[in-house]
Amino acid sequence: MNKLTEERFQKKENRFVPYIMSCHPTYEASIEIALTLQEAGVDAIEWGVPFSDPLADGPVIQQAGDRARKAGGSLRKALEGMKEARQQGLQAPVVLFTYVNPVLSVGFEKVIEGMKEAEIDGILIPDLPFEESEELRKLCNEAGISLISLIAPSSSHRMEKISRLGDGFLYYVTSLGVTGTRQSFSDQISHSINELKKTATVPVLAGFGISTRDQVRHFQSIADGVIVGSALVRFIGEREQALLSENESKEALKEIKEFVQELIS
Amino acid sequence: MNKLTEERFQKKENRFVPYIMSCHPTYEASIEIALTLQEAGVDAIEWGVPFSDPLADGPVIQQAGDRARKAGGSLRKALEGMKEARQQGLQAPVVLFTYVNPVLSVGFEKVIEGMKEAEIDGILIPDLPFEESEELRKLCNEAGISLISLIAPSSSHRMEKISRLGDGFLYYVTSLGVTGTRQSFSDQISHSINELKKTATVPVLAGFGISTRDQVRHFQSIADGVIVGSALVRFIGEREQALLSENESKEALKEIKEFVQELIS
Amino acid sequence: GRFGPFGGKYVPETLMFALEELEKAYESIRHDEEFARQLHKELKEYSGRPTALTHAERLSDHYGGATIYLKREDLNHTGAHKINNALAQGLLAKKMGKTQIIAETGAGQHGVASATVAARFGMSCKVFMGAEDIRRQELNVFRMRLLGAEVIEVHSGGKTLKDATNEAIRHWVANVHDTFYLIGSVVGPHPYPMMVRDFQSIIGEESKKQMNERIGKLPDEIVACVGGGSNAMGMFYPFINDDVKLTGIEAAGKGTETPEHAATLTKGRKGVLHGSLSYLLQDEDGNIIEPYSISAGLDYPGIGPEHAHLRDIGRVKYEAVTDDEAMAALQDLCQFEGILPAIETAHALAYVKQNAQRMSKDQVLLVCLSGRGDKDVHTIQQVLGGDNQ
Amino acid sequence: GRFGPFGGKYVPETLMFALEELEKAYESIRHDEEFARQLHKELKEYSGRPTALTHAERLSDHYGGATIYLKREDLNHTGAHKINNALAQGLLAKKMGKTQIIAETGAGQHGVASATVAARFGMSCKVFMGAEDIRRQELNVFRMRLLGAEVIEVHSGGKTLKDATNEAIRHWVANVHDTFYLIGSVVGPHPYPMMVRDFQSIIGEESKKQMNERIGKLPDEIVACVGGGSNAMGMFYPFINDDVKLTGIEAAGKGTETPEHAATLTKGRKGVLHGSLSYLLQDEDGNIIEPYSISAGLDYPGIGPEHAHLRDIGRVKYEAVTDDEAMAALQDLCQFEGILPAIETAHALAYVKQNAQRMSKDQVLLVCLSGRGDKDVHTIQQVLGGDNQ
Repeated sequence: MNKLTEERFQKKENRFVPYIMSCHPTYEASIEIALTLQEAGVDAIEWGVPFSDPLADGPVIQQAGDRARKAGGSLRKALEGMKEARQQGLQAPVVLFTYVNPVLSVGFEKVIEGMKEAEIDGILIPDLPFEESEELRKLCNEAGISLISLIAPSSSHRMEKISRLGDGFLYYVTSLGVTGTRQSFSDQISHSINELKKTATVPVLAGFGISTRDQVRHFQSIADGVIVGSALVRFIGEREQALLSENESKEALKEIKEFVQELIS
Repeated sequence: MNKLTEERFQKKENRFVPYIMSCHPTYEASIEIALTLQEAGVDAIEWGVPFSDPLADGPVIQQAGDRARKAGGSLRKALEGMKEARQQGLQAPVVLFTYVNPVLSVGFEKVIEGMKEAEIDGILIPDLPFEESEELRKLCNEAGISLISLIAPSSSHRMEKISRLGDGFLYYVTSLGVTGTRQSFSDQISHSINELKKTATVPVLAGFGISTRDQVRHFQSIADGVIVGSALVRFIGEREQALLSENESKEALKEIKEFVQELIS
Repeated sequence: GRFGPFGGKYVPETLMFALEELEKAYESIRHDEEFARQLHKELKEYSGRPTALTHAERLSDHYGGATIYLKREDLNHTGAHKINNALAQGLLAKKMGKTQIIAETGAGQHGVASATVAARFGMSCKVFMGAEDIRRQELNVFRMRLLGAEVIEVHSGGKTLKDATNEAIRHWVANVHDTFYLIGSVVGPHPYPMMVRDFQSIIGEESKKQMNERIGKLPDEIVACVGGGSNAMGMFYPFINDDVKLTGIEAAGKGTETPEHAATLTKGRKGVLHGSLSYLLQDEDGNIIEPYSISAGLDYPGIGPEHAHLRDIGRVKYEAVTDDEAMAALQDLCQFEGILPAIETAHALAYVKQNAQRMSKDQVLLVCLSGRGDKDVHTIQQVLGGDNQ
Repeated sequence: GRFGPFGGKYVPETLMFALEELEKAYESIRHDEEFARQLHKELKEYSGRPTALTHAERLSDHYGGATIYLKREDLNHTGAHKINNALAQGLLAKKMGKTQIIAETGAGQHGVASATVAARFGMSCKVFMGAEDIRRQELNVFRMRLLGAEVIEVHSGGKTLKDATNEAIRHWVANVHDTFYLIGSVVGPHPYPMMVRDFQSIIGEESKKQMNERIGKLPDEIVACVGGGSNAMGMFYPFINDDVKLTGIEAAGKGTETPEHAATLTKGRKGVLHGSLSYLLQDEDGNIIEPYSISAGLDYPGIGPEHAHLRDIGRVKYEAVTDDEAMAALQDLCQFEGILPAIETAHALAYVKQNAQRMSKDQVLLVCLSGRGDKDVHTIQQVLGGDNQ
């Protein structure tokens, strides 16, 4: 049932996983964007939950979150939206990206239940390091949901511990900074990803600050795939008016599809 | 030569001594006012020196001082003005009223010299209590000038020491406050003046805050005379424009004369 | 790293390294005599400790009950208890070889303390401050710049303290190798709440010693205001095992029955903000609610995790007082003792005003006078202007 | 009542009684152990004395010469040395049975100290302040009112400190029986200059003790700013008979070659103002000239008579520094030590900036850090605004 752990995802090469935010710019539009990404040929989708204080994210995602919350966005709405996206034909593996406080506020059990209903395959909580995740990990295991772990260049001796718990995939943070598009990546990162891949039992995806086709290719050559967040969220944000317009939304979705295909190509 | 110590002043009854300020409102006008006071029949004149910080005086005299300084008033000018007043026929005894700093600034000897030239009979320095006055007292004695002492209701045990040094007259301060017109005087003051008169060898004049004909009569009945300052200075100040006008100055001087005569009557 | 269920290290993996490094560094100096000696020297010879313990005789008489004592943290260099912690963390940063200090600030007090310490120890300093707070606290911004700090304007969210904290954390993530994040209260991920508590415990330790010297016994009750809660935690901690009633006072703003307050323990739910689990003001979706208090220093949507624990186990009692109650108590202290307290502190004094008369003259009520009110004169003037002119 | 030819009691006869009463009262408590005990208690438990002695290591390195120490009067309650004297006179007033305190103030610091003491001791308080100063120091006026004092607006003369002093004296004359005039500096008629010096001598006494404890010797030179001169007098007096160079710094404003300065000893002549003979800024007719300095606390046309004497006998050297020099030194202390000094104090620091390098590292230069600069932030901002934003 968990599409992340199925062979199709686990054995794929050059995985490409985009991040979009639920209810950004509206509930309906975000569902349509998810379906568009599937058409564009992505390997999985990170489905973001808007939150008031996204301290691991940069300004692009924070602003998107503010917009999404104005549109009624929340963890509950994100679960509901994905349920609807599944009904409309979304087949790709989906990872719920949320900060821990909304999860605590709703309650671990209820969130797991909601994820199961929405056929969400994994969950990634950037401010829940593995030391704090025991309880949730247990519940996820029982529910067959992957709790995605992050690894950073600074993780050093923690790397082994974390990679051992890897489930679905490992999210390698390609910068010390928060999410957002960046110009250069350190050589050390290549080395560090190679080291990680030696011990990892699941694919290692690189993310944080990847925004161009060249960067995508570069990291696909080093890691087992890439995650693109801010660059896509910004592209969507710039098309907010069009996405909300009956006449222009089709064209906007088409642009999004082309943007992603260009990154993958 | 010292008209204060002559029999005429020492034996007079119900003495009336007005205070006016040199150069208030102008050098010339203040000389004319002095001559007018003589015509009105005053027994002596206090001739004030404008000073920037007259801390024993109230707002009326401070403002007159500011005005007089703008008109060029100073200790030197006061001496010069009195010399001229004498030349124009002023015969009344004159007491120079000045704060100590202008005197120090010019120098004791030079001030004494200037007073002699202007035939000034006495000097009163409100911020030079007898403890600080030894040097000046010696110079005054040598020059035949009376150094007028002040006595206050609070002087108590100091009264005897001060009255022993009395020269010309003793200035009894009829209020604890600074100069200015006041509504009521304490009964204690009558008692205190009577006590002082028993030991005094010179007349005791009452001053500070006396402004009406009734107050003048009251204190003339208790003391050996009165001094009127602020009330007269205010009256002059109110006629500044007229005093400076060629057409109206005569009338203004006449009003001043009548004001004083009314107080004396 | 836990106080009962509270506390923890809820931060991105990118920061875990820095927190482990900090924890190790803190453990290495925690019982180090040389560090203690250096810190004590700075506290004494630079900040002027020990701070005075003042018997508020006229205020006691006026309130007509308990004998009131004031622990005078307002007499510290820069005017509040904040410097105790800033000096200690600054010294630790220097020992760890960090060259840059970052800090977040709301009203500017912790920013000034951080800038002060950076200047004193020769480190560079960046202070993150919400654009809205920068506007309101113009003079404190100027003070920080005068001290050589760079003040970084934060435009995200409500543009106040919470957002400045997010931004400081983000900057830390990106610059973790040379940067020390100097947190100003007993909040944030482990080891901060424990470390800041320890660094502020000098308040309670000195009070205990001074009380014994002056009256030969401990106070019956101790009161302190609580925003993040560092002055209260530093005051309470050394008395935790003693038979002393401990009371923390939150800001009820315009009333806990209104939406405009900062009474986290009174009205909050459990949640995670800025790296630790505690009580939070949040909506039903888990988004943080902007708090309100007339006091910029109390207007924080969270509270130190150890306070949450002490409340839940019943060791410390927490109450909330309104803006108006605080301002009335502030005026009393001015007029009866000649001490202008910070509006934060005035919240503790409002509790005293309400409760001193329930105690007898032989009972002692100790108040942590956390800071001076000079910084608040403008606010006080706006509120009281009409009455006092 | 004389210091060489200087000092005396140049006041109207109406005040002589009050001065004699005060002199008698002062003599009676001068060596009274109970008074000393009460005063010491207030200084320690209320104002936070002893104040710290801070080694300014980074500033010393930066200036590259003398080892600089700072006596931290800024850490006193209300932020300057003024409270030492206000507490002592307040206690004396209470002992004399006076129910009302009056004081004059320029920038408002002595007014705040007087209002503070009146509140602490339960006396009523009137503060005389020039209308022009009230306008410039609005927040200090509000502070005084908050402390329960009545601020009386003076409209005579230049409407500044000198005129406020005249008015306070006039009020005293009229209300001498129940009123205690709390003079804020070593000026005025005897016994004030002596009494204020004695009450401020705790600065020098503590410094002497602290220097001996810390470095086992006295400093080579001591520097203090001089307006009326109370912080300098209190600092210098206990060292008068020691082999220590003493330097007082006046305000040269825009330069002693311009008319805009307050350099009384450098440019003044002997004269009498506010009851004593000293040096004065005056015109050729003996009228007092309004002085100018960027520092409201130094802009007084006179100086304490004992300073005049110490200058004339060569025991203390006096120099003058300009507004600009003071402001540059103020910024140095902020950025190298994290201490924002009062602009008054910055004048002493400007001398240090200019002269420290003439001394060697084993020579000690002690500066009286007379007050904190929080009160001056607005002025500093106006002057430096462009550079620091």
